[in-house]
Amino acid sequence: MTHATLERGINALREQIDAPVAAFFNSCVNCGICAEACLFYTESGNPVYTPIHKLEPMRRLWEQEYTLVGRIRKMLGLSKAITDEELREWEELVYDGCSLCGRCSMVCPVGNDITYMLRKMREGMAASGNAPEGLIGATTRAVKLGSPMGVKVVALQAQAKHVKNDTGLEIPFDKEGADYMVLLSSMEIINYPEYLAAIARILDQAGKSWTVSTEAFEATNAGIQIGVSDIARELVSRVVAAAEKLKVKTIVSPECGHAYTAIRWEGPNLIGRPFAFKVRHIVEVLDELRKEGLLKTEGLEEDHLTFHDPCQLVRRGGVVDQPRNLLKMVSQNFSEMEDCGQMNWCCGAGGGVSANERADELRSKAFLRKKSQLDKLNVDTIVTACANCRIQLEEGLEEHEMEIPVVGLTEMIADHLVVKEQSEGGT
Amino acid sequence: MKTECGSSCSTARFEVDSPSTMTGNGIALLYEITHALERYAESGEATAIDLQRVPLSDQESDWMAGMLGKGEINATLHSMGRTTIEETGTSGVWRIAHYDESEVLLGAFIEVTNCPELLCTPAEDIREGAERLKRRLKEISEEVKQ
Amino acid sequence: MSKDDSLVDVLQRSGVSRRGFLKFCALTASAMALSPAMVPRIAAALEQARRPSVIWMSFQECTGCTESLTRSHSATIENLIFNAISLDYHHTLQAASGEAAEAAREAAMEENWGKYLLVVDGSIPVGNPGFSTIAGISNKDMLLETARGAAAIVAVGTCSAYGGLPHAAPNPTGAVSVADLVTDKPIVNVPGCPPIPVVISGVLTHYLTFGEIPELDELGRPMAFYGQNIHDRCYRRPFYERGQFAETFDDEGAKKGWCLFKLGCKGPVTYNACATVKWNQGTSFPIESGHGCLGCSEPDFWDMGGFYEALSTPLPGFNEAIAYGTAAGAVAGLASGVLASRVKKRAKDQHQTVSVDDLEKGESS
Amino acid sequence: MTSAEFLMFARGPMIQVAGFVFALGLLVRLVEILMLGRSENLAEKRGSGFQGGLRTIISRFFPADQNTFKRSAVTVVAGYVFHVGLFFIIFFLTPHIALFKHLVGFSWPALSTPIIDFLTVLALIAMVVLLWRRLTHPLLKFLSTGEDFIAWTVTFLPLLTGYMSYHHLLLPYNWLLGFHIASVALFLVVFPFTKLMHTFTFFLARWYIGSMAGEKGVRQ
Repeated sequence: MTHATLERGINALREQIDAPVAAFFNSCVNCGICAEACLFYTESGNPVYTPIHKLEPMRRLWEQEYTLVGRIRKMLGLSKAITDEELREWEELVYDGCSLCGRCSMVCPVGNDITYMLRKMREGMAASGNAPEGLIGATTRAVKLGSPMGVKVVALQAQAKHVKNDTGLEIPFDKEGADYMVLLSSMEIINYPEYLAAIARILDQAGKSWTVSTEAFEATNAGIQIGVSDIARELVSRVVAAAEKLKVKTIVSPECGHAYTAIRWEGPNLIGRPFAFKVRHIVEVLDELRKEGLLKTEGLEEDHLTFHDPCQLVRRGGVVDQPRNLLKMVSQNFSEMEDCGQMNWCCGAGGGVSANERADELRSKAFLRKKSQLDKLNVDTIVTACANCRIQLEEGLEEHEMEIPVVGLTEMIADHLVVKEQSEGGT
Repeated sequence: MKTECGSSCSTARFEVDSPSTMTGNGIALLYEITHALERYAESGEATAIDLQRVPLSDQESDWMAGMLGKGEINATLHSMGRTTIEETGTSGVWRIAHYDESEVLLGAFIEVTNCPELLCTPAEDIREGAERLKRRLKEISEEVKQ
Repeated sequence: MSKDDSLVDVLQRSGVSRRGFLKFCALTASAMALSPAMVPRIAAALEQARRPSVIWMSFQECTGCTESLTRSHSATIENLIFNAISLDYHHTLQAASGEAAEAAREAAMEENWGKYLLVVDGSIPVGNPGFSTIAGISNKDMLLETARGAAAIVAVGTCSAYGGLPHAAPNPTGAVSVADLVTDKPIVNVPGCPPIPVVISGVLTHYLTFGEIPELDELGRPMAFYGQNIHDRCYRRPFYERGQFAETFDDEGAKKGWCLFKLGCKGPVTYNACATVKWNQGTSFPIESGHGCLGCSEPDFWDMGGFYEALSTPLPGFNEAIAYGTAAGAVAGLASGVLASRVKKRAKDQHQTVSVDDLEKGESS
Repeated sequence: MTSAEFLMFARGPMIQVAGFVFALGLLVRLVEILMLGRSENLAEKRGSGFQGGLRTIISRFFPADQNTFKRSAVTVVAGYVFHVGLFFIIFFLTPHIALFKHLVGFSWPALSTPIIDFLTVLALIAMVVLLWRRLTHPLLKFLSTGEDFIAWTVTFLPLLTGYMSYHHLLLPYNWLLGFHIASVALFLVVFPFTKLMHTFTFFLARWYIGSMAGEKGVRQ
């Protein structure tokens, strides 16, 4: 049996460094603007959370091994080698103090994609044994049990039964040739079972065929969060295998930000070939249905609403207008948050932070940013499209005794569906 | 006033509108003259400015002459060539131009004073004048006696 | 005319009145580039001034400096000044020749030992003494010998001041300046190729008037004449400020009298009085007649890059340096890149698949 | 050494060596980056990476986000003034254009000198403000390394000596021009070995981030 070592970590970093990383490190002038976009810095005031600083060991490795000047400097003893102690010190910055939200990458004047580099940095951290216990646990469960929260297929089947009882709709498991293969996140199965019912009702109304694979229903990918491509590949491969087996046209990523990034953008690159099917976020699917006129709603929300943009959707995924198009169908009193859309502030729990108990205190401090945004708005309900954001919002609001319900966008749409007349049933 | 020699000038003339041929020294000079006038009025301190130390374009010299105007006094000194001493229209500002025997301009000055020293008679000359006159009168009286 | 005559005596004998003397003083001040406020001091000094003996020697030169001086424009004033000095020896101007000339030099030196003013034009070859000799004496020997008894030395022209054209690379004769050989005497450099005549006479007048050399800059030039650069006093300066430049010698800009910087004018690094004193009886100076300043009063002006290359361009060789650097950089970069690719490839080859069981750190070793 | 000798040395051997080192270092670093390569993106694209790359090269000249801008206003404003000033000073002062013409064979119109002079004053002030920020602001104090101060110094010196040359401050023009060229030589030599390299690599950085975002359909 093997285990994590410094050498494996450094080797992983060597593999990760590419032309963009070199261009980024070459370009940084320590202006500090990335820090001003990072909620871990703005809320803590501690300069160690400056995004580019979180990459310092990797920057040195790049310089020492991939540049002429760095090699000379190293030979002259002017730059010190990376040590285990240093990486251990950086662990807190790289995992607890970064939600991979991507705000820093949006504001960097020279155009450094710091988030892209931090994702790579985690490869070295994990391989050298410097990943947080909480994330290692979640990753282990994801690989061994099929879900980071340990949710097994029986639990899902139990939820399906509830849906059947509540709505009369059957959850189609393992149906070959379906239009959509719906993925779920454990959080939705455990905390928000309404989501599954909402999907069932919407797709039923739209007349689309869909399915859930009993072999691969989990959408989240702990391998990406902890930063181990080998594990991430294994988890993606399960989904790809199921989709290919069932010959579905489109995989639908659930209301989860990083799950979308994992399957939509990293998936094909992890397995080394393009997908034969499409991957869409549920919000994208809903908006496509709306465009096709297959999404019929009635009635408008009375509540004053706002929408919390999940980072991975807006900044790392390009899904900005879709949720707004959908909200327009069902709301009459909608306000945007300050910095909404591409520059929206992270809830503070993404990128594996929520799975890392050690980060709880920092995470709750980071939430103060969201709180101050919400304080300015005075809304009745918050809508979002990511279960992870939703949990963090609920926990944070409870901690500050703010009684604002948080609702998933899909559920809200489902609540306003035009009820099908009996005669039309069964296409 | 022209500080350049008259007909022998072969300075390249440029087909340009006047503002662009201004070096900016003309206006600076006028300010300097104004300050010198004020100083003279206050403390009686005279000022002389050597125009050869200040580069001016021809157009600028003409422009300055126009700004200062023409005055009432115009004197010529004949010693080692001609020297013209004239008060400009701006009282207290004098223009002095020295020429040699072949009418070549040797130097040009602006003096700010109530009367340039060159116009005043040197004290020794006055004494000598008195001596000479006395001597002449003595000669005449001796002639009369004879 | 006795050697003990003062200048005032000379003037009075010429029938100059007191007003004439005042005029003379004003013009002398102007010639020395001194303020008109100095006139009373000049008058007082001139009343005391005695005729100094002057020895003028020419070495590696073209006689342009003497030409310049003898064409000095004012018949009256300069004549008066030169009447007031005793030019006892001048290679070019003296009537005597051969042994008589050398005898005159030796006599003047002996008679005025320690008091005479030595004027030198031309550079001195130190490579081979035979490159330039006078009466069988090498320039260097003659200079050193004559300098020993001089009160002060005036180096007229860029050759004697800085080596000038003979000194230009590769300097075949090993030409040097007066100051390179004589270090124990006050030396006034009056550079220019040639120097402005009234500057030469102005410096002589200064010595004659005050009996000492004027205030000098770091290059040994009188501050009064070389204190400001051509560019700062140039009447075309406003065009420079506005960014209006002649691009060629016959374009619209040239016709309109725009700045000649781009055509290689060295005005910004040239210190001389041309722009104010001017040449040819105060008619004009090179820039006024449409040609950029060559910088002739500066050391090594021959080697300061092309006369028609803008001052801000580097000397020849810069473009080549960039080209070689680029080529060398491409090669070195490729080599470094290959090295980096090897490191990366080795890392990939050594990759051990990370499983969930590998996430805990092993025993620290 | 007289001022003229110094000026000749600066215009000659000194700037030649500096130009050689600069070109060599620049090429090494650019080739090093490009040769590292990057893997092809296999995910289904939502937009054009090419367009995204080009767009980001332009769009990052402007602040992406008003609120981040406000939080780092001093850095951003002083940074703009300094960079814009430096750009116009380097590329639109007549003597500099003459230099580029010597190098590349063609030229372009210049800005009038008083404008450049004004920009120089602004740039100098902005640089002093940036230095002061670096020395006093807790975040920047934490981030700054010796290299930041070296880069600041070698950038500040040519600006200062250039300004002094133009105004003939303190020393004769020859010395000042010589120092100006010498300071540029120092800048050129230091350039490829420090973060001054961002002058060139920011194009690459923006291109990479922009093309990756473009393929995902993220607007930048």
